[in-house]
Order: sequence, then C-alpha cells, then structure tokens
Amino acid sequence: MNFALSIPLEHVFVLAAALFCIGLTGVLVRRNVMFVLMSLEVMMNACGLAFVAAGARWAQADGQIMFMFILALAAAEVAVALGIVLQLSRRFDSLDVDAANEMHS
Amino acid sequence: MDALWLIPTFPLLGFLVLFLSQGQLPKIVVAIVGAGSIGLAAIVALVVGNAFMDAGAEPQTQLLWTWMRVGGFVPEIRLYLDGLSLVMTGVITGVGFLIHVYATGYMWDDHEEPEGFGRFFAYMNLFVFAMLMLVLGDNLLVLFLGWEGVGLCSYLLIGFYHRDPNNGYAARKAFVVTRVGDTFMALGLFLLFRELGTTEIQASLVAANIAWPEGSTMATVIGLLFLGGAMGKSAQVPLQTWLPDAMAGPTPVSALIHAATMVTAGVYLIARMHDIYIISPEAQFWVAVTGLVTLLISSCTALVQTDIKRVLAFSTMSQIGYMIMALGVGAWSAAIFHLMTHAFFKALLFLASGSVILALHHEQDMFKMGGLWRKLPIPFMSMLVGSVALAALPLTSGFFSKDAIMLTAADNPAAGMVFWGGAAVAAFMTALYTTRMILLTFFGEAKTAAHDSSGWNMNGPLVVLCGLALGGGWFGLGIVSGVLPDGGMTTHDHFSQIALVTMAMPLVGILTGWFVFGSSRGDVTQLLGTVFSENVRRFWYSGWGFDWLYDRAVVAPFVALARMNKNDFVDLVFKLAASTTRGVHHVLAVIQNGRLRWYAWNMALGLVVVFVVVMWEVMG
Amino acid sequence: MELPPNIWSYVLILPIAVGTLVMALILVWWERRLLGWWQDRKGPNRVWRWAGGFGQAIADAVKLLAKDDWVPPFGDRLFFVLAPAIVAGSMLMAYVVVPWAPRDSGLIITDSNIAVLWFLAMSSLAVYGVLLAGFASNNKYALLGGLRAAAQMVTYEVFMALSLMGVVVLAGSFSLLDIVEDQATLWNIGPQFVGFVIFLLAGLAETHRLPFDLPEAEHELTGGFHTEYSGMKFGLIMAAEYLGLIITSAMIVLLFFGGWLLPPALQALVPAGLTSTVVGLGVFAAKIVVFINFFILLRAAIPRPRYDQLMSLGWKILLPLSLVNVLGTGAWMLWTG
Amino acid sequence: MESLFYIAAVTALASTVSVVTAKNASHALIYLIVSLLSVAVIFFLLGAPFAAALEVVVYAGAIVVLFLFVVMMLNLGKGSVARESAWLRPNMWILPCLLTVPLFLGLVYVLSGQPVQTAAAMVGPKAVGTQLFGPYLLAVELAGILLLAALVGAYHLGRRYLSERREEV
Repeated sequence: MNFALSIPLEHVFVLAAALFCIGLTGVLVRRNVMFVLMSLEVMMNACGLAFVAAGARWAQADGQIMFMFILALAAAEVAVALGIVLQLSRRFDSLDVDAANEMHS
Repeated sequence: MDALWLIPTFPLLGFLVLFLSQGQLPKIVVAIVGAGSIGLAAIVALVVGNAFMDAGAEPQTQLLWTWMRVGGFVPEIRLYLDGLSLVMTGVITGVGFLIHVYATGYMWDDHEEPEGFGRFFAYMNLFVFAMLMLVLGDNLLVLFLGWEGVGLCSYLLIGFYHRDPNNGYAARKAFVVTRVGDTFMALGLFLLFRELGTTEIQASLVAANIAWPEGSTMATVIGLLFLGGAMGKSAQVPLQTWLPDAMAGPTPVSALIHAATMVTAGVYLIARMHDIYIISPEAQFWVAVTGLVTLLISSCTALVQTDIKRVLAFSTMSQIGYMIMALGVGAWSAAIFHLMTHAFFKALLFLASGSVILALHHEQDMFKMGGLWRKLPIPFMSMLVGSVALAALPLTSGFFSKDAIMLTAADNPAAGMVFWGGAAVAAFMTALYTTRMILLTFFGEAKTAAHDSSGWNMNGPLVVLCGLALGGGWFGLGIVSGVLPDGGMTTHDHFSQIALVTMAMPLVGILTGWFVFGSSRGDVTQLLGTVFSENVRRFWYSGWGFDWLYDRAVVAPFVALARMNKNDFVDLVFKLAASTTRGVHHVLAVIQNGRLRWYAWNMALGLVVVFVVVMWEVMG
Repeated sequence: MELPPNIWSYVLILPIAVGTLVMALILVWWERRLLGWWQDRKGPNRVWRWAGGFGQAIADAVKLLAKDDWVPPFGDRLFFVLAPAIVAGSMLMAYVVVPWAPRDSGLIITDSNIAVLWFLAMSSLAVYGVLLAGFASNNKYALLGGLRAAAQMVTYEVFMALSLMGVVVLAGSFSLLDIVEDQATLWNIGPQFVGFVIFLLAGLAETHRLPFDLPEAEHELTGGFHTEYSGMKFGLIMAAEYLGLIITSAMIVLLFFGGWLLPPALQALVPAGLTSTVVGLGVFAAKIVVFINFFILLRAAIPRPRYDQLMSLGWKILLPLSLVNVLGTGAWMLWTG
Repeated sequence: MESLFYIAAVTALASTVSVVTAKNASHALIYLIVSLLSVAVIFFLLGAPFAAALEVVVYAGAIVVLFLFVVMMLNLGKGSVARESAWLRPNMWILPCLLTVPLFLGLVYVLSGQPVQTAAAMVGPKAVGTQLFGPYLLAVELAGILLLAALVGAYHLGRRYLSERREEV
C-alpha cells in the first residue's frame, strides 16, 4: 500500500502555520512550564510539517531529513528541559516559569 | 610485502592490550606481550626486508585507507618501503626488541613504581608504534602523526617516575622544547602543502624538483623549517637542552630514545626530504653547521659530566651531530649508516650502564663507582665494546661510519677543512671522555658495593648488541644508497694523509685519556686545578650555559613582563570595558528580569515585527 | 471516494483480528496447561475433559464478560476506560503488517516499506495504555507499576529497534516480505544471532511477560498497573498480553527464522501456487507455536530479576551489544559489497 | 482520498487547540499525542512514510512518554487543575491572540499565492537514508553531538546535588 496524495501545498502550509501560531499562543499564555514545553513541541512539529510538505512538493528526501533533525533537536530539548522542570519543582516547589526569576538585579 | 602493515600493528596491539588491561595482567604476561609484540614486529620486518631485497629493492607502497577527504586534500594512510625506511624499521624493531627484552629484567623489581610495569610497557610499545608510523608513512601528515606520537611517548616515559616533581619537570621540558621544533616542522609542512599542493612525500619531492630551480628561496625556507623540526627532535643546538634532562626516565627509556627512536627522527626527516636540500645548498650548509656546532659543544660537555647517563646523553648529541653534519655535507648514506651503527653501540652503552646502575642501587655518579670490572664482567665487557665503537677504533662499527662521514666532510667545497677539523677534534674528545668514563666506572678502587642481579634477559641483549657493535660496520648499506644520492664515496683513499689522521684521532684520544685519567698524576691534577680550567669545567658542565641562557633570555623577560603588567595601564582598558558593561547592565537588567514569559513575549513580538517589515518590503 | 486497489486486504482485517483474539483465548488455557505440565501438576483439565479442559478458557471469558464493570470513583475516568483499549488496539494494529504466507498468496493486510517501523511504532504506542492505566487508577501500586512499565518499555524499545537494524541492513528494506524473501538461502538466525538474542529479551520486556513482568510483580505491587481493573477491561489487558506474545513470536519468526519458508533444501520442493500458500501458512503457524511454547517455558524456568538488574542489563549490556551488532553488520555489508 | 488529509488536518487543529487550552496536564498530553498522530497521518499521505513512522516512534513513543513520565512523577493530577484555572484567566488570552492572529493572517496571505500541488510521489526510507548519510553526514554528526550534550546535561540536571542530599537524608 504505497500511495501518496496530491494535495494543494498551501493547504498543508496553512495547517502548519495554524499549528505554529497555536503553539506560539500557548507559549505566551501558559504559566505552567509543562504546558509551555508542550506548546514548544507543537511549534516544532509544525515546522517539521512545513519541511515535509516542502519535500513532498518536489518529491525530495531533504524535507524528511530536516524533519529528522528537528526530531533530534526536540529529543535533546526535551531531555534537558524536563531535567530543568524537575529541578524547578524541587527547588521552588512550583511549576511557574517565572518562579525562577532570581536573576533580576 | 602484504605483511608490511603488520609491522606497526603489532606494537599498537601490544599497547592496546597493555593499556586497556590497566595493569591488571600478571607481570609475566605483560613482559611477554610487551617484548613479544616488538619481537613479532622485528620478525615481520625481517621477512618483509628479505622479500624486499629479493624483489630488487624497488620502493613499494601499501595503501591502508584514506584518512579523510576534504576538497582536493586527500591524505592517505599509506605505508612506503624503500631502502631508507627499511633500515630505519630494522633498527627500530631490532634494537627496540633487544631494549624491550632488557627492560623486562630492568623493570621487574622496580621499587619506585611497583605498579607501573604494565604502564611502562604500554608506553614503550606506543613509542615504537609512533616511530614506525614516522618512518613508514608515505605522507608528511602520517609522519607528523608519528612525530607527535613520539613526542608524547617521550613525555610519558621521561616522567614515568611521576612521584618526583623534578621528573615531571624534565618531561615537561622535553615536551615544550621539542614543541618549539615541532612548530617549525608544522610550519614547513603547511608551507610545503601550500606551495606544492600535496603532502605525499614522494609526490612532493618530485613536484619540488619540477617547481623550484636550484637555490630557490622557497626550498631554502622549507629546508630551514624542517631543520628546525629536526633540531627539536634530534636535540641539536640550540634546542638540545631537553636531552640531558631526559635521563630522568628509566634507563631502557633512555636507550630507546637515544638509540632506536626519537632522536633519529630528525636525521630521518632530513634524509627523507633530501631533494629539498639538494635544491637548496644554502639550507644544506646550515644543516652541516648545526651538526658541527652540536658536535663540538656536546663532546666538550660530555668530558666533564659526573653522571654516567649524562655522559652518554651528551655523547648521543654529539653522534647525532655527526649524522646531521653528514647530511649537511652530502654524505647521505653515511649518515644513515652512522645512525644504524650508533643505534647498536649506544643501545649497548645505555643498557650496560643500566646494569651498572641497577647493580649499584640506582647510583649514577661515576665518582662513586669504580673497580667494578671484576664484579660486573658482562656489563664491563659490553661497556668496553660500546665505548670502543663509540670512540671509533678501527674495525669497529663506529669506525666505518664515522670515517665515511669525516672523509666526505673534508671534500665539502664550502668549508671542508673546517668541518673535517671540527669533526676530528670531536673524535678526539669522544675518545677522551669515553676513556674517562670507563676508567672512572670500572677501574680504581671500589667506592660502592655492587650486587649483580641481572638475569639472562638483561645479559642476552647485551651480548647480542656487543656483536652488532663490533661487527655492524660490515653490513654496508647498499640499499640506502639506492634511495639517497650517493655522496658517500670520497676522493680520499683510505691511506691518504687525511684518512690516516682521521683514523689516528681516536687512538690519540684514548692514549691521552689513559694518561690524564688513568691514575693520579701530579701535573695533570695541578693543571686541572687552576681557576681557568675550573671555570671551563663549570661552563662545560652546565652544557655551555644554554639552560642559563634560555632562563635569562626567554623565561626571565617573560616573567618580568608579566610582573610589570600585573597592575598597569593595560588594565585600564579592561576596567573601562568593565564599567561600560556594568553601566549597560543596569539598563538591561530592567529588561532581563528572569521572567521566561517576558522573554517569550519579546521574541514573539520581534518575530511579528520582522515579519511585518519583510512583508512591507516584499509587497511594498 | 474511489475504491482502494485491493479490497481483499480490507476483507482480511476481520478474520485476522478475530483469529488472533481467539488465539489469545486458547493461549490462556494452553499456557496454564503447559505450566502445569512443567511444574508437575495438572492445570485446568476439568471443563470439557474431551478437549483437555479447554472449556475452562471459555468459562473464564464468560466470567470476565459478566463481571461488574467497575470504574474507580477516585481515578481519572476517561483514561481508565481508554487505557485497555489503547493497549489492545495498538497490539492488534501491529498485525496489519504481518505476512502470513508468501507474497503472491495475498495473506497480508498491507505490505508497507515501513513495516518494521510500523511494528515498532505500535509497540511504542502500547506504552501509553500501560502508563495511563497506572496513572488513571490513582493508586500507588498502579502508579508505580505504570512508571516501571513505561521506563522498561521505553528502554527496551531502543534495543528492540537497534537489534532489528542488523536484519534491515541485510535485507536492505523495512518491508517484512522483503526481509523474509531475503532469507531464502540462509535464515537470519545465523548471521544475526546476537540481534536475535537481543530481540528475544526486548520482546519479553516489551510484552512484560514473566520473567520481565516487573510492572505487575505480584509480591511487590499486587497487580501493578492493572490493580484496579476488573471485568472486561481486565480481560482486554490480558488479551493484549497474549496478543503481544503472538506478535513477538511472529516477528521473531519473520525476522530471524525465515517466516513461512522451510529450510532452503526443502523449500525448493514446494510447488508454487495454492500449495505454497497452505504450506507457508502451516510452517509459519508451527514456528510461531514453537516460540510461544518457548516463551511459556521461559516463564516456567526463570526467576524474576530485580528491577535495577533489568535496567542495567538493558543499558549496560544490551545497548552496547546491539550497537556493536549494527556496526558489525554494516561493516560486513560494506566489506562484502 | 484527499478528504483523509482534511480529516487529519481538522483533528490536528482541534487537538492542538485542546493542548494549549487544557487545564489538566495529562489530558493535554493525550491531546498532544492525538495531534502528533494526525500529523503522522498527514506525513504518510504526503508520501513520507518514514517521517510518519518516526513521528510515531520517536515523538509520540518516546518524547511524549517522557512528558507523561514527568507529569506522573510530579503527580500533576486533579489538584493542579484548580491552580491552572487561576493562572489561566480568560482575559490573558487577548494579548497573545492580538500578536499571533495577525501573524497567522500574514502567513496565510503570503502562502496563498499561486496554487501548487504536492508531487504525489513516495519518498521511501531508503532515499532518506542515502541522503542522510551522504550529503547530510556532517549534520548527522552534529545532531549526534547535540544529543550527547543533551545526555550529559540531562544527567547533570537529573541528579540531586550533594548538599541537597545531605539535607534530605
């Protein structure tokens, strides 16, 4: 069952843009760091979708490769970010992203 | 020929086994692996050498793999075997093997580093491996890899007894000083690559002959840079100061550094790149001068040393000086010939002195020795044979090679008689200090109790090396002259005036030595007791004050500059920068408040602004 | 909406789903019988004596169906209901890519060029079922069981994927049909023995069968992640375990033991066409049964390790081993061209 | 069959909106999985089966599991929903939407140029693999280094500091 559809490219792009904007809104609105991270994942995923769609436009593998790099980036980001989340909740007893603003002068 | 790659592989495997086992193996296994790997390499070298000779001594290469591929720069790990590298390989593996066997006995009951047996042999094997890569590599990059590997291993081994900070200092000195030479070497390499576009040795030599006319400046510059590299590795003036201090390592290490590996690297490099020096006689002349100066300085220094190993160290410098001078005057194959015979007798001398030192419980001062010839017959015989070869008495191995060098030097059009005269003086001095060493060590009254504890694995190599030191001169090196332009044949026949003087110098030296140091004679003692000679002695003893000079010329100004600069105007610039930064910080701190969402907000805002601006431009 | 090129594959979904579920039902009884035999006792043999006591399995199923379908009021209702469905659903989905007989027989729902990845994807989705089951129960045993299961499955998924890569490299394809056909001359168990051992262990851990059933280790965690489950939801989790057992055995057979192929010498004797389909189906089923029995034997023979032992076995032994295996296979392929 | 794409797209949008608006972290994660799976379906339909499989195996199967794991460890159950509602007052949505809606509209405006169709061709795993280990080899190495760095970082962050441990014991 090897099939691929011909889909209007701009529809895929609009979907990707919509996902990206939803994710961005999430990053801006949420205070809970877990939700911020999830929104970031959504944004990255949207980028990946755009890349794959662009790759599909010319039937080239490059789009999928960029998606894989995004995947690797996401994996690395999540590994570190979740470690930070655990430290955050352990030290400040809160998941508020602004809880750790000890840097202000 | 297919077995060529095995030669460096065995030492590498030995290193990996010993290194990865982390000293967990029993000593007997370590000894077998450590010495056996070199032994196997020596056997393979023998087989390969035989096949090579049978095949008519045609240069052969073996491509192992391509290192990397960056644009047009494609260095390959390729082994190259011709007469020159075969001789080097034979010396490294053969003499190296004997040294390793000796070391199994020498290091067995080492009380300073009882846990270090495995580590010692791991480094030794790596040392041999690096040196083999240096001589077998067909690419200057591989050569450089071996070059640096040799430097690293010498650092590790000189500082082997790392509990004493002085040894660590000696190791560091060796590393830093040779690094100066390495920098020259690297610069030469870069320059060569820029000019000729390749780092393949053979290809670059061919290209150099085409690209550069006789006396070309570029060839001179590269030749001098390579000479700088050789100075560092081969301990030539002015980068020679590390070698005497390198005696801090265990004696087999000294033997390995001085006889089979490391210091011969510079000689090999110049011999390998000989086309460059033929293109540029000017560079070649400076090679000869370097050799001559080293030769004279170090043989004088050797005369006044009290530490038996330091005497040998300075004698190595002078013998390497002979080789370098030989290269400089065009006695190419004689240089390599001397390299080989020197490897035999210098390994012999070091190992024999190691036996003496071990028997005296690590006593190295010759003035505390004496009367040992009865108690240590085998080391005594070995030392005697080695000394005779070092002094180049006729019919010993050293005689043939040194004779060839000196007679060729006399032919040199630029300053033949100077070179010959210097070499002859040095030959005289060599015989003198050799006699002094023998007399002080083995004759006279015994000053320290000796316990001969050497077994077959220490005496065996000595006996073999005795044979080589005596008879090694008969080998002849026809295969090398196939590679190098043969400058070895002189116009003087063996009974001309100059040849006779050359031959007589060692004999005169030995007789003088016997006369001066043999037994206390009033006049001589008086002569040596004058203030002038005492000053000379002290000056020579310090190695002509090079350490002092470097301390004053390099270290002291640097320290002074640093001290001067500790609290001065330069800091103002930084303080200004600091206060500016602090001022800006106060402004920015308002913005950078550690609130993550505030940052996110700004990023998003920036994104939108950029987007709008771009849109404006595009649509606009 | 135009018709798909092969309606047959849609038709095939139902028999395969029903067949595997029935197979799971049989296995419940079979495992107990086999364990009884190995442990020198009878096992369930009373109901339907003429069928060796198989009636017990049906009776159990009816009991599970008839039980009160209780949802804990203190838990998360949505996840509690969803979890068993995810576990069983993802396991069933994995069967989509299993080729039951040679290529021309059409006994495969879909052959995809990502079949192996599909299997991995589905087994990684199964983690959610277990994790959510443990989380939704709002019970500390269940939570610990769920956490353990998740860590164990995520860990072993890595080696499972890596151990497969050797096979994939040999066949040059992710398609299971290609992989089986690649074994016509030599089954992968020879060149990929290391991969096989790792896959076997990883498969055990992925289906959390004994001896790797730490997420539900009774003496520590009562029932583990399904402590709060009863009735048909529990039945679904149990069925999923047997579905996992079957798919793991099937994957082992497909990847390492030549799938439906007989040993090369005998395979040549099988005529093409319907005969080969029937023979292939039979051979495949026989091989699967052998491995299912092997897994049951493992359960009977080997004690359960500690959890930290399980994890260190994975990260410290299996991971390096599987990486070396992939590297070695790759080097071998490069060497032989 | 194109309708499949639009179904997946709507599912993705709806579930993503739910991710951002959910109060319960674990529910949000389930929505995120749904979103990822529907994007995987879109990948498959676009002729990128390898990316689709990776999306499920790595994204849904590993990354989000990590999220869920942390949520379970922090025990973000029902108790946190109330706090979440307090943090997420309705009027907080206004400003971000003022920012992102114009961005989205701008993007749509840019993208709705001349209509182009995707190629309807399959780019299988083999093609991706040969590209990946050919021209993109350096990037793969860099990604490997990035992952290694993340490993080290996560290890460092994950362990308890010695001073803290002393207090805890």
